[in-house]
Amino acid sequence: MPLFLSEEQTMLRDAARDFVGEQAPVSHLRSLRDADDPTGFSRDLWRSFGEMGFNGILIPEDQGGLGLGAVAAGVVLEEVGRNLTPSPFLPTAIGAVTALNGGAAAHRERWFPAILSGEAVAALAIDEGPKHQPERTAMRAERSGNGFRLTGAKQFVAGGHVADLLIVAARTAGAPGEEDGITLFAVEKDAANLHADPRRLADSSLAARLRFDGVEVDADAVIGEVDGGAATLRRMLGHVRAGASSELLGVGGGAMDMTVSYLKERKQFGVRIGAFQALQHRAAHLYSEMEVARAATLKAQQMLDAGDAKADAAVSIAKAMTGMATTLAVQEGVQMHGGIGMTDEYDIGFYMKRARVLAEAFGDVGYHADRLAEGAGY
Amino acid sequence: MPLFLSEEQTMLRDAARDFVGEQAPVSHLRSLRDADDPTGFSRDLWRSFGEMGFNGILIPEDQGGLGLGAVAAGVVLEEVGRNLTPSPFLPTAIGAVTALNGGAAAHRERWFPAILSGEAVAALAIDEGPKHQPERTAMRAERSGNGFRLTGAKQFVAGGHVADLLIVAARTAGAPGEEDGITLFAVEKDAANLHADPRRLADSSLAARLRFDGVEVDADAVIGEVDGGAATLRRMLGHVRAGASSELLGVGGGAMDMTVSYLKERKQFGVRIGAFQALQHRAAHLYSEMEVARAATLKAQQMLDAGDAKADAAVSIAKAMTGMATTLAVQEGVQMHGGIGMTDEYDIGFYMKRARVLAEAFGDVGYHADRLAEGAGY
Amino acid sequence: MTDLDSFRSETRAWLEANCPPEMREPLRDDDDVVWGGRNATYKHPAQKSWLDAMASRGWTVPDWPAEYGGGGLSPGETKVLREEMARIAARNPLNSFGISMLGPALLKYGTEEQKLEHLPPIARGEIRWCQGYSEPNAGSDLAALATRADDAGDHFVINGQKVWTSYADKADWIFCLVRTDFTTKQGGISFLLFDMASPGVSTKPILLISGYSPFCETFFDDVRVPKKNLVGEINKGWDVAKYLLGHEREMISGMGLREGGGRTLGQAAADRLGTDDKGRLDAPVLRSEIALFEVRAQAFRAMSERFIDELKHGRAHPAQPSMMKYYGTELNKARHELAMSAGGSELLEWESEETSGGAPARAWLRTKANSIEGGTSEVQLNIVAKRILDLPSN
Amino acid sequence: MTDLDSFRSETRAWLEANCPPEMREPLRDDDDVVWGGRNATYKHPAQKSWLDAMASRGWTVPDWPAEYGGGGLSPGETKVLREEMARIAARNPLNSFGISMLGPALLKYGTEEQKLEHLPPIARGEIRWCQGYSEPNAGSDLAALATRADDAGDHFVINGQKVWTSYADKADWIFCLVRTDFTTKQGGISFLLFDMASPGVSTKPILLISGYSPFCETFFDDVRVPKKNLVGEINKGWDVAKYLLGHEREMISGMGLREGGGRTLGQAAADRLGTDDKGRLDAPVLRSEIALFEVRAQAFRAMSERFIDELKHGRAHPAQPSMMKYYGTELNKARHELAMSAGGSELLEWESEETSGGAPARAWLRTKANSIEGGTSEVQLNIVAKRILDLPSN
Repeated sequence: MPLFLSEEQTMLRDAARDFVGEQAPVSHLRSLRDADDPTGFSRDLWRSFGEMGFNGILIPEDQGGLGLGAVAAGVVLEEVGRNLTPSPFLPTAIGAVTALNGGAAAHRERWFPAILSGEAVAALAIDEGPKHQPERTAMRAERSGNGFRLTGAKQFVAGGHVADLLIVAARTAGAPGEEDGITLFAVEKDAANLHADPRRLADSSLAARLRFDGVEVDADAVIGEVDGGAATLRRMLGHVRAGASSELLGVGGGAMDMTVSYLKERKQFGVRIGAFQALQHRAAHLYSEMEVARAATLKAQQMLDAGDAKADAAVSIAKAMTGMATTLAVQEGVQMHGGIGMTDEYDIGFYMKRARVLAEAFGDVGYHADRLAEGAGY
Repeated sequence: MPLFLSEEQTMLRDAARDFVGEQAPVSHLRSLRDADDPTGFSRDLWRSFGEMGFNGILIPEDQGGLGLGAVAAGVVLEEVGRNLTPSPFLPTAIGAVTALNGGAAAHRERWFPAILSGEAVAALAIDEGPKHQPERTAMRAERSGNGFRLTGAKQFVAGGHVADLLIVAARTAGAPGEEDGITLFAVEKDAANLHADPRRLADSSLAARLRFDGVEVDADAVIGEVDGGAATLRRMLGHVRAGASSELLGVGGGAMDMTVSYLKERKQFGVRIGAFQALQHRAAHLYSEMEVARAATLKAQQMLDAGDAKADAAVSIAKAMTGMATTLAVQEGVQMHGGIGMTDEYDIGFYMKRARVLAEAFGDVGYHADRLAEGAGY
Repeated sequence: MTDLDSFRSETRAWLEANCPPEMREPLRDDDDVVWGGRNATYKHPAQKSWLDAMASRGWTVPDWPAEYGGGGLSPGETKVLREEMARIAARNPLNSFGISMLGPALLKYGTEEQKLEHLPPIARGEIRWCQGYSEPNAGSDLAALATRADDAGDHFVINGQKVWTSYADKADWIFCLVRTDFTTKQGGISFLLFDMASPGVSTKPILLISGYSPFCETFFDDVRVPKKNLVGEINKGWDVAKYLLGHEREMISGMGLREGGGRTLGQAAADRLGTDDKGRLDAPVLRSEIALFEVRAQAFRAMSERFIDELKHGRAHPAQPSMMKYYGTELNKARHELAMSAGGSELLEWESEETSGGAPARAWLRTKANSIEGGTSEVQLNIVAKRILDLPSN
Repeated sequence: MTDLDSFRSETRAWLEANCPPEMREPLRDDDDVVWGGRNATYKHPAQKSWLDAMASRGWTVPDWPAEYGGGGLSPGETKVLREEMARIAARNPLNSFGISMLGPALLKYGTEEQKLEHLPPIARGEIRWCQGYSEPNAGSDLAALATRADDAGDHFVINGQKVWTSYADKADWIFCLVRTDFTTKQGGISFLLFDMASPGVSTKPILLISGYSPFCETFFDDVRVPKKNLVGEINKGWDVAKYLLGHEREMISGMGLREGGGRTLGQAAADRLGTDDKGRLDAPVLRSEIALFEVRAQAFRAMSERFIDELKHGRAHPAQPSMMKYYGTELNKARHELAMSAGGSELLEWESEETSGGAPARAWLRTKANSIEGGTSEVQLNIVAKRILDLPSN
């Protein structure tokens, strides 16, 4: 398979670009922000995502979805990133769907229709500290009656305060740092003893700190095998990280495009600043980094779709590379815009904020670089 | 004390600049290299260093030296660096002298006159692996008769094949990694069972691999205390690393000056290439890095001279910073010279080679950065 | 005992007696900074008493002459005072563009009357100043400024607009570049002082990406300014401006040195993220990035010391402030990027109590302006290339 | 079974049978590379038999038409062949500027006669080519070239000097830019082929900082070249040159991918320096630098795959080779810097047996030319800025 979008994928990209660009450009984020919106996204827009069929990209055709793969999901997420669109797409249509695809049919029957229609929203309760370290999951899930009792805390759970479904990683055995003993749970909204404390983040999104004070769930809340959730978690994180890479690409690409346009317009000392060679070289370098990041992301997604055993490493490469490239894009973006780039009125600052949140989410550059080194035996 | 050279230090700098620039400019290194000189430096030049008084900079006045300090030594070494002068100055007049200043009078009486006159040459046998890690010294010195018996290997010993005196770190107790148990020895040339294998390095200097196959030394070969050599070793390394920083500054400064001159002369597309803004910005950035490195080095040397307890950390900052700045200087130097910079005929390549050897010597950027982090508790 | 030694022991005793304990705590947020002025606010009474105590000795501006409200100290004494203040971690009693920017320019270019009128109130923190340089469409290109001052006999009439006027909405007076001759570029600019309460002056805060509004747009509509408020010669304001920009750069270049609450970045990261069994920060790549950053930051600390020493002894290259401003601000941006990485998702919070309302994230975003305000990094590099390295223009 | 599948299994069987085991070993040094030519040297007989076997099927140039010595394979088949060769780590049978540079240009611009004369010997490794582009005083500025070709009826007479001619002292023929019209700049250049054995051609190797001499100065003193050796139109040689430079950049950009002996940099460093009890390279800052480098290097590997796929399908931006050349060469320089750091003092040895005569240090220095030859990094960035980003000239 050549390493560029197929015709079908290109059509999907065009559809997503038109749809997201028209329905939810940066001004959409700005108006939600200005209204201090307590949800963090527009439910109407989420239903429209459903109508467009986007929500079913990873849902098998026999369950009403499109049965497409990580590349297709990435195509949509890149447009979401380019427009800084607040959306539960990543945790719901990528995260929860991938997790549930690895579990019992009952979960899928329960959730897929509502996800497809854009009624339901999911959130991923993975992180327990300020940095992403899923292998160190410590939250306890103890046998209790016919099910389990969950105790512990999660944080940085995007949309966790409004999610209908939480995908929760907890430990039924083993110690933090061990792969075995992790179990994934599907926890429903309004479970007793579950406290969600939403926090507004720098990019105006809302992520919850969750406290599980002995949350009781039935045995059938388990996704996949008890103690054996690590594989499903890994697959889910593979898709989520690849998706976040695509969204980062969109953020970085959007910032770069804005900046290059500005370089062509803005005049200083009588000439367009894009004619200054120092800025030209920096812009060309940035372009190179973004192109390389784009290739790494598409490669990882093709490998995920092909079930390649090395896809996991490729995803780490993609997430780290897009983190570096997009961080450069927003930094150069603000600097090259000069004073106007520092103003809230101008959009480039929104790109900088979103880039940092996404670069942090599901493992930052350092986390993935370290992970690659460990995997490569050094 | 203000953080710039005193009048006396400036006079010394001018004297060193004139002397080294006239007696041993880069062409001096080139002719030694072309002659495949087996010593690695000119003994005549070394005697001239003695006549100039440079060799006694760190030797107390009552022992015939100038009784100056690390700043003064750095002033000379910077000129040595700028001219890429092959010289045993660093291991002998800085390393051995500092070590012997911390030991018995007999050693000083034995060696200082010959060092002052430029007759004797010393070498520092510290490294045991490809990277500098003195705290992991493993070489054994076992009690034997009235003295010790040294067994093990050293490498990267500049001038070790011709040195009259070797300063050797060996372990009389403890295990590699421990501070206690290291003892410093003054080992004389032609000791039995000592094998020196000189290796030509990339910069045309010669460094020996030494094998100690049970080298017997008297008890009075010990410098300072048995098992307690770590403090003297640390002081010696402080001065040697600061000196290497100054030499690096000279190398980087020389490369930068050559390059800036070239930017002013060379024309391309009808204009002098120094007018291209992208090159201007890179040159200005390089200048900034070199200035910062210069300040860090002088600061470390002033602190050494003041006996400041934090001098050790300051030296690591200086060595790491000069390593980064000078590496940038030679890389930019070769790149900005274009094709001609790649030719052996042109001098800039010699700067690149010397910079790498010096940046590696006595701990590279990563070693010192790591050391600072450890010292700062993170 | 030398004179300096006795000065040191007296100073130490005085500071011990007069610096309130609250003023020895690290700054925690912007409210802890004292700016003075007609409408000064003090979060804590110790701020006021500390300012007054220092001002009574002229020590808010220790090296200014006593007749202008300064301490009249020698360079050596000034250094001792700073060292003794640092020893007890005493806060700066007064933050002021009047001290850091206007003062040096007035000392050099002002008339005796101007000095006597303006410097003592600056020293006492009674008048807060702002700077009117930048204009829309004249970012790094100050010479393109269009605010006009028309000659009306004994006064000028000012019309035009400034942007990026720091704290214009809180300032009492402004020092301002205006065009007095439209026939030349740099030659036609003059340097004027006037009261922000003058009729025709209005300000509008600019909301920044950090959520703060330290800058304003400032509008002048037929503002009358007496001619005695002209600093330096008419049409020669560019000289004053350049001189002053150099001082601004010196001040801004100090930013590379800042450390939050006395802890280094690495220690703060270790506190938050923990260390492994070797005592190393438990995030290996981040640790290494911080360590390499700290090499530069601490080397730059030495550079700053050297620069100040060279300045004091008149040995600094006149364009060296550009290097300092470039390096210091880039370093400060890098510091905040790393601090945010070390804070992880927790420091992304924008409004929470734990983050004091998103202070770290807002500070991170605020630093992005460091390399823009007071002359962009690109402008500083141009200056270094041309004035220090003497690289050609073509 | 599709056609490609059956092609794959046939190819696999043929390679298995015909690729000698020695040709499946990683390249160890420059002598392991086969360049062919009239004076070809083979370090090992397997090099020759592998070349001949591949050439007999046209597989030294699998996608060239069979009538010119190629394999006549489709893009899909070519990819399969490369994959199958990679599977058994088969070496490239022939390294050749004729294949990587001249061939594509002749296929596009050559006459039928020229193709038939020159392409088959290239494919068989019988004629080794060199490139005459750069001249003293015309570094990145190719249009400034001064070597002249004067019209002398049925032939040209060449006078002038080239520099940086790769392996001119070992090459049989040269493809060369000459000036045929001195009244214009780029328009007056023609693209000529001639035999290096022609009277009047002389070469002088240039000693490099690595101690090697892969380049020469090349002198032409009244060299007679038949007019049939003109490629493309007279005075339109610049078009051919640009087309060919694009292919050269593609080739050079592959350098970012190289890995010594199949081990990654990090694994090689761990072999040399050891690992700690967590299995981490026992040099924390170096480890982190390598890890960050590997992210870029492996991402660039994907970029190269994408670029080749886009090229094959005619989707690549025409200036994309400049980006690839820039990124790939900078990456390769960084790789060797890190490899030298990981080698410590041992890899600084310049002549020792353990280092095969300083091979790593010499290779490190050699890479410094990567970002100069074939158009400097600065030139590539100019091209990307103008042709891809469409940034203005003023």
